[in-house]
Amino acid sequence: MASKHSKDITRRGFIKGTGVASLVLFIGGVPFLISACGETKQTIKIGLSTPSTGPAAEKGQVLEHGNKDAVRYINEEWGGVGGYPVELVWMDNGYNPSNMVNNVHKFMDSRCITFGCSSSAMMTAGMSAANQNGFTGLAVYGAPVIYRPPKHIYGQMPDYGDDFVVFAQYYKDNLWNGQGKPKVAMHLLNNSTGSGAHDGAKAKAAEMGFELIEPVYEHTASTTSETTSLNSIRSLNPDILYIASTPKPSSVIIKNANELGMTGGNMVIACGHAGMTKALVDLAGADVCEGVYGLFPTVNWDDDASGMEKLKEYCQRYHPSDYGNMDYIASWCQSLIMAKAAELAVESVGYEALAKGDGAAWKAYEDYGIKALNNYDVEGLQGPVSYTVGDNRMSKSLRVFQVQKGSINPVTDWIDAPLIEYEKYDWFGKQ
Amino acid sequence: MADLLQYTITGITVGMVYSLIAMGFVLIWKSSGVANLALGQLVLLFSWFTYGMLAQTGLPVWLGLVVVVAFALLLGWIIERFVLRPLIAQPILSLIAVTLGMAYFIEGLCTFIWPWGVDVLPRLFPQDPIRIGTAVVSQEYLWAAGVSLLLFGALSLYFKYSRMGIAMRATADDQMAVQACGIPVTRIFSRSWMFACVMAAVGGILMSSIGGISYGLVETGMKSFSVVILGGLDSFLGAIIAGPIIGLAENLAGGYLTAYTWPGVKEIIPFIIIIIVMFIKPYGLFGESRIERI
Amino acid sequence: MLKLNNIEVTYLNVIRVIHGVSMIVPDGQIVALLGGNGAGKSTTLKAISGLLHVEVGKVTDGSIYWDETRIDEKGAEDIGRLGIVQALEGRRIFGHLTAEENLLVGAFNRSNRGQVRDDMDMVYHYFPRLKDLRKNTAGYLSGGEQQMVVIGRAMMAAPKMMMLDEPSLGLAPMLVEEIYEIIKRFNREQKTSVLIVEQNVRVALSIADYGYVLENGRVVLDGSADFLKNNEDVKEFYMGLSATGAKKNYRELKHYKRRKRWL
Amino acid sequence: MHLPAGIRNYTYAQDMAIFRTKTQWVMFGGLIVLLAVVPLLMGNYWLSIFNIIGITIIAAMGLNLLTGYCGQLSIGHAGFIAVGAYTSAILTGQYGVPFIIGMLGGGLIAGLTGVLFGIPSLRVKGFYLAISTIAAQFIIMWVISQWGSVTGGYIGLNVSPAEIFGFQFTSQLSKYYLIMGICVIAVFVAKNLARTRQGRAFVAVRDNDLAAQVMGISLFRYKLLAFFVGCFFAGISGALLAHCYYGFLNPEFFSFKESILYVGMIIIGGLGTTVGPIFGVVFVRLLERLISLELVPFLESTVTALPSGWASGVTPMLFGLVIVLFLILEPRGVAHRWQMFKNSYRLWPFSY
Repeated sequence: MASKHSKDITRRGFIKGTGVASLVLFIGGVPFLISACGETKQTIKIGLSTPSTGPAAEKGQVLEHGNKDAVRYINEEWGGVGGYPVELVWMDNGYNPSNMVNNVHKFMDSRCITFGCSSSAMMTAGMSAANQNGFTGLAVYGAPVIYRPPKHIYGQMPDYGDDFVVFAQYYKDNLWNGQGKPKVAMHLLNNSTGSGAHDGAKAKAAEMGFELIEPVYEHTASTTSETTSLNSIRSLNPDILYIASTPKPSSVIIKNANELGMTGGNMVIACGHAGMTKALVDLAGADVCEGVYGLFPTVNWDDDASGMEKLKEYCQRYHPSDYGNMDYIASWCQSLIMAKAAELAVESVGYEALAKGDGAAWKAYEDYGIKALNNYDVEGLQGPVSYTVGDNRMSKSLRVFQVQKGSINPVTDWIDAPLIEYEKYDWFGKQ
Repeated sequence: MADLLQYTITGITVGMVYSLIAMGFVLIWKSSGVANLALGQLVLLFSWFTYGMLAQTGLPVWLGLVVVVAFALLLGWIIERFVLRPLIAQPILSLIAVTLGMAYFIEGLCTFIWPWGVDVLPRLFPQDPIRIGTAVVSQEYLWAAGVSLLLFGALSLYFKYSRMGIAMRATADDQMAVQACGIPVTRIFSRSWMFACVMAAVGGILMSSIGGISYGLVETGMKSFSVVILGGLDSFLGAIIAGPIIGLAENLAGGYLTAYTWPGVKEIIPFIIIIIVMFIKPYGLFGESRIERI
Repeated sequence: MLKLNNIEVTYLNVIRVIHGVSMIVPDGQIVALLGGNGAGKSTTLKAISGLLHVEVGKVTDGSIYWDETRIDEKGAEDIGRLGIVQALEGRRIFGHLTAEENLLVGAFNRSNRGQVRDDMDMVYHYFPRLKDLRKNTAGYLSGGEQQMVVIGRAMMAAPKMMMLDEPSLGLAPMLVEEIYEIIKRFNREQKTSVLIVEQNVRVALSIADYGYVLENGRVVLDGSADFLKNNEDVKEFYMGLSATGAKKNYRELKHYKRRKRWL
Repeated sequence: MHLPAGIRNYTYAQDMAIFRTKTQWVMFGGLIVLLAVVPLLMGNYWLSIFNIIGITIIAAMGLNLLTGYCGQLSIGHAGFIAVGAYTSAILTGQYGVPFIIGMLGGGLIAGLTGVLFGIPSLRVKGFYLAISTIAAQFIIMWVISQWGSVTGGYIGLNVSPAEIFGFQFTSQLSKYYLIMGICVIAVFVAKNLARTRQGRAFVAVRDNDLAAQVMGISLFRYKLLAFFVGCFFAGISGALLAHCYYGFLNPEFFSFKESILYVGMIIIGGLGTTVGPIFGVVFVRLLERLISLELVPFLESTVTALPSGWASGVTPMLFGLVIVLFLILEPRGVAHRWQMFKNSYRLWPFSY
């Protein structure tokens, strides 16, 4: 029987068995492997989660690179935060909300003092855990919902609603010379990016003397043709076509609008800051995009700002393919702001208290770091950063850009967006 | 009336693009009964690969496209040989799940090689839109529609008359019986995966010419699921007809219904139509009904 | 000539269903493999045709030779190319293909189109009924017609040996006789050896030259068809005849129960 | 079920029992103790991972009843989970209903929605039916995102923490116990349902619905019942997701991709078994987390020579690769391997 038995363990069976066993071991073993490699350097830990894979990877990747390079810059050029190097705990969230929840817990467990996140969808997933524990978060891009009403989540920049309000003001002041109310048609991405702009318009359009054409039109991220919706919009003869979306769908809309002959006349196209990047011009073609307006809360690559030189240098060195992408600047600024706040907090409460990364440290970071930020200029790369009570937007400043001969040039200086207290409107974030 | 013309033309041309992708799905289903969930990801991969060949290495267009097709054939062979072949004779749902794993892998591969996530192909087709009466349509769409029709013709003839084509259909009915006839099912599968990859490549090139390369291609690939179901899982004719139907439904709904309902009704209406159609024709418009005898 | 040498078959590495079967199918002869449900008849056929792996089984001991070639380690296609063709149990037709397309699938491995044409005519000659139905979707044919398609499909491969798995299953007695008559004719005219698996022992032995009786994965009895036809045990247990040859009277069943000799 | 040698059942009650030997009782007890004790040793991060695993198991149990037992392929599970999540959130938030009632309400509404979209199953089968569930997913998510006055639309919806008899489940540990408690109940309900008359009818419908109908099994009743039960589980899972996991709801949380992943999970685990979905969920969820949250950042921080963008691409690549490899090595799912292991353990040292 013994000889017979040994024959039954065939090579294939053995490989199979070993394969399955090693897969199981791999899954079970990884945490131990990782926990065994802890370090005990004196660092300030900052958490960061970007959607580097999945449907938002086109932005997430760039955002990830900007943050990582900025942290390198901070450690090499600033000499860290108050003399302590910044340790970035980066975790991809794959645009998967349950990953984001885990990430926030991971940041808290690994004693980060704060965390950064880049999209509003992901921030909404993680914010309830963060708010509950008083763990401060900073979002690069955000819809109003993540900090209205204000809790422990902050916005690095004005939100998608502010985009619209600032553009409307600019339009009224500089472009409008007709009679009556200018008509605005909106084309929105079917998520919080689009709805953020819609919220801003719903709150302020009438007050600012605009006529908002309802219904607004929606598109998906995968749209390949918007000829139909634009055809309907054309018949309403709007003065502004406002697109709040990411670059790819925005480019489809602009291209289709161009084909339908909607551009070139009196109608103006404007894009919110999620869509206003180099990729938009690449995708739609420079000639098609000519004259399109856009909002953006940071400087552009060709601008003359004090921090620009180093930013360009680091980008060229580590991620040259991101050169010219405005998301890179935005996330670079995010890291600077988080580090600056940490520096202020270290000065106030000392390294020991902060590095504990417990509830007290989070509170200290929020009270003596974030809330102490006052007119920090972010090395000239974005609008000044200050905290005002009741408004968790750290910066309210936007600039209007225009596509001119294939490049995106600023046409205004910083314009401050007014605070919209959305929670006062009965349609907002129904509970 | 001008609106109607515009909606109709947009709908039909957009729908033909869906058809193109849908046929790749039908091809695999018809020969192996596997639902290829990695379809959208394959489209994405080939778009990027084309980008790599044309924009990054700067090959002449014709040579670049030849390389793309060769790569598609090779990849189809690899997928069949190393992923699906070990699973022959296993429960069919496991094969479907394995394409799901492949989908993740391909998605990662694209991110890995082309991390910037969005880009454009060099212009392959003329840009000027074409005017038909009062309606306007991008030229890329007309090209895509033409290629769709061409592929449809070729595939239909192949499956109807060629020895391999008939064997492919037989395999879909009963793999084991085909093997019992001494036919190498593996060769049939690898042939169909190779063809399907070429179709995904063609679809990818056309679609990314229209709207650039981005993750959105994956989602458009998924949209073709509904086209396939409406037309019938195993029918090329179904795919080529259901695509424009879905495209028309979307655009007519988008044009006429948006004012009366919530925004985004355009995306939903095809599903409602499909559910209604299924009550009347449970196997799609042109699908073969399952023959059941107890 | 096919030769099975004391083979063992195991499914899933755990379940052994064939415990040492040896048999011979001489060229040009009809051999019947008989036995009840679960005796291992179909498994033996699949072991020969190389289809075992489809059900995660394999030949774990012994050997199978086709003339001088060892085939128990070959794949189904290679075995098919050697001229061994199996018609599966349960009328496995390609339901969505027409009858003619079904036949064409059988001729897949043959490149000479003229010969395929001729063989198609030959099949129509054996099964005239199929000629009228050749454009019909096979799934909608009647059971008997489907069985004809399946056998015709096997014929189209121009086999040296044809293996039929229970061609009589679920068919009316008249039809069974008709089909068996055709098999016999085909064997005689084309000199193709035939291995038939059958539960319907009487009809199988009516055309077979030799037979094996399988039970619990073992050959328990073998001999020429005449020998088996007259064997008391075979009569009692497989043909439902009592020792006297008359139809068994079920009223008397209780009084006397014959024991199988081999148990 | 196979029993060790020498064990015989002498009563029907014994024959029907889930645990039939002392060893089984001991192992079950051990498992419960393990489930109760282990979280005390874990940080919030691991608790949150176990929480999502628990929540996912509940939904996967439902999908397994629907797809694994009754054979009705559903690729819209995330949509039904969303119905449960939103129903429960709205019931508790706007109407002040207690959490438990809200959760059951979520399950009920999700189940009824499932029945609605399951009606086509009376006509169509297999992958054709799948589109009806895909349609369900898209239509549900469309309604949720557009019906802003009730659901908050794209803005989202704040959800209060779960509360039972005045106790608020806010800490991860308390959430863990709540989720695991409900999860264990769900597993037992599913296990027992599969063994009853209904469960056997499901299997009959799966294996051949025409034959089942001829046997007198009402397809109308059992297919829709399967949809109801399957989606009821999804609804319960959704309610837990809303109250115990996210604390906020946004239509983007319930993506189509998630629905496909659910199908993947039950296939990897092993269809039509009770342990299958548990294995599948643990495997997929842990894999997802370990690769994206542990392994890749770890590799990136240690092996700095790697090019940029390396980590982001490698995450889904590894995830996909492991799924593919796993299925190639064990196409019948983890549950099958588990069964083989148990069999060979019992028969050891003999192989058969």
